[in-house]
Amino acid sequence: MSVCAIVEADAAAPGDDPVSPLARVYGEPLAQLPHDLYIPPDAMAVMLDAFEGPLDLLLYLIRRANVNVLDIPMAPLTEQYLTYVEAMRSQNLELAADYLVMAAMLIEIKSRMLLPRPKAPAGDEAEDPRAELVRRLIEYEQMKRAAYGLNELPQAERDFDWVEVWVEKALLRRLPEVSAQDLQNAWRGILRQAKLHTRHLVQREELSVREHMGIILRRLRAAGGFVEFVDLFDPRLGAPVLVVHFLALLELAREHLLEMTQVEAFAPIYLRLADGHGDS
Amino acid sequence: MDTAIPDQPASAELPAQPAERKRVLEAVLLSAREPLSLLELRRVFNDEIASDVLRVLLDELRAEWNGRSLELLPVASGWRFRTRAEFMPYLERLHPEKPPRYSRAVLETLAIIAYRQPVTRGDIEDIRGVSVATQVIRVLEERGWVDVVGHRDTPGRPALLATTRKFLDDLGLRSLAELPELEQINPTLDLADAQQQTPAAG
Amino acid sequence: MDTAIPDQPASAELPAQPAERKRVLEAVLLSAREPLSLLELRRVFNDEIASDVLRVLLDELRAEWNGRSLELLPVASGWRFRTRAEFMPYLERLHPEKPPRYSRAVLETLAIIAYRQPVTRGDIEDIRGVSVATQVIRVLEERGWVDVVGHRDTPGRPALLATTRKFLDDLGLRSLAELPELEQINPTLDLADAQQQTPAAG
Repeated sequence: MSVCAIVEADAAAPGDDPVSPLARVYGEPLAQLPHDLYIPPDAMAVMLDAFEGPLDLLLYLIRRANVNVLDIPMAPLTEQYLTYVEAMRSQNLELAADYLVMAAMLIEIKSRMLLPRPKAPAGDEAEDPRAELVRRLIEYEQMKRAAYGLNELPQAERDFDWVEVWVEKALLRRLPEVSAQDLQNAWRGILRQAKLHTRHLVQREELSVREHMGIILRRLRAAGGFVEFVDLFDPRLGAPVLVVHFLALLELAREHLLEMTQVEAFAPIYLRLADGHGDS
Repeated sequence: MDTAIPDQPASAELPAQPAERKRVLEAVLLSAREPLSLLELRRVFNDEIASDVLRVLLDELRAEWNGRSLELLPVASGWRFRTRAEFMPYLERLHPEKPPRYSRAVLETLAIIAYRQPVTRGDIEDIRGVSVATQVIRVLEERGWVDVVGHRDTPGRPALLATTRKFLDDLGLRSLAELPELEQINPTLDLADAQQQTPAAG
Repeated sequence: MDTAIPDQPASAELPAQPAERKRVLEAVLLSAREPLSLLELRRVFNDEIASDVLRVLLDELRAEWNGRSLELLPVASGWRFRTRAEFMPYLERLHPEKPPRYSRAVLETLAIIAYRQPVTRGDIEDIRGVSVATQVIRVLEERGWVDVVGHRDTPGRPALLATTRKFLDDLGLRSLAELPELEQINPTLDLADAQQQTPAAG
């Protein structure tokens, strides 16, 4: 509250008498407050919203007065600032404490300016009471402009959209992978069930025979279920393959999967699918 | 106290040329998260383009994308771009999913067909001791790993199943002989014990 | 809806021709949800393409899209397609809800975090000279532009705020070094005039 008392006392004079200079700025008398210091009461709420805080308000005032930030005329600046703050207050606007804290700081600086500066250690310049304020004003001004610069950059959703084309997962049909090892494990699983009879034992050689059984059956089906014996054997495959092939043929006959017929000795031998069905 | 908002982007007037209109359609469709209906696409042009004109533009745009990385499709709720199927395997590499696995029933059935071919469904059931669902064999047939190579000349003429060349190819085998050798089971040996043995090296 | 699913898509072998490789890159980049790093893009080709070769392909692909509806952009976390600014007015017609425009409080807070990071809320208040509403920081956190990266070891252990990778991505920047340069505030400069000037480009 003491801050407010000072504010009122100080705010009484300026503006009322436009003739007497408020201050001298670089030797030039500052005769009156800038015109825009007059704030219509209705505009006060807008004003308060317009400033981002006391530093923002101070920068505005400094700009209006066209003064050097490094050489702020503290007296008129403080007067103007307090006028604003008081105007805001008189409109019963809830004034952020930050504004009042700044008011106190300005008044303190102003009074320190009036006092003789303490002697600085040899070689050092005496510190200007305004230094801290100036540092803060410059830093804030810099960040204010940086904010402006950031806002100028193209921004996702505001200035462009990211592209994200629809991907239909179903387009990729994932199939389970199976390795030969999996099959061996599956076979062991079957063994584990102990359902397997000993007659089902399979050996490596038999497997080749079984493969050729399938090959012969496919051949026969493709040929309409009927083929001449010699056509089944391609000598180029070599003796071992031919033997396996022949064993497969015998096994098929034994399992009654095909019939072998020969009209007379040395006549062509024909093979016929036992089910009589070919593809054609 | 200007709030530092940059200039509005260029105004969205109706482009005069069909080519420019297609660029607009392309931009809108490529960044849309959902299919866009004709109604919505017309709204993009402030309803200044008739639906039939728009449809022609869409067909042209679709043709322009032919053979490229995406395809423009009319779907139930409108038009949308989608990635072409041939590029899916590449996309898949970015987010690999665990491949699905076949059930034990499928694997055992496949093992029996592979090692005991040609076999009937009845044979498989005898060995596994359980009935084999049609679905199980169909899975293997659809995969192209198993097919019918004949019929056994017994009542009911059951189909004989065998593995295919594709089965060998997909498993990286040159012939069935390259399947892992099965354990030599001594008939007098307890099967459970046999299970513990290391399989003989192929 | 003609979504007939084709048979197994072709396997994803390394395409021989640069043109085909670019089609793959295009397909992958257009359908990605996030920017894709060089590392990820190499994975698309099973790491069979060297990074520098990939970079050349990306530059070429970028050039191919010049003047079209999209642009391919390198951002902080990788490469991504975005719509060109000139098409935004059309896109906005589909989304009548206004895109986010931030208050000065939010923008100044963002600038302080971006240029002075990591900072505490107290640091921000010191620079701005006013208290910072929780809401202001929450807006930035919800946008995914700012997050807490630690705590300062002082009483109260205040949270340290920093900008995120998404912040850089969304502003089309590859790193903080690409932020517009801070202006040197010339104290003797007439501030009223300075205010009217366009900020110097970074």
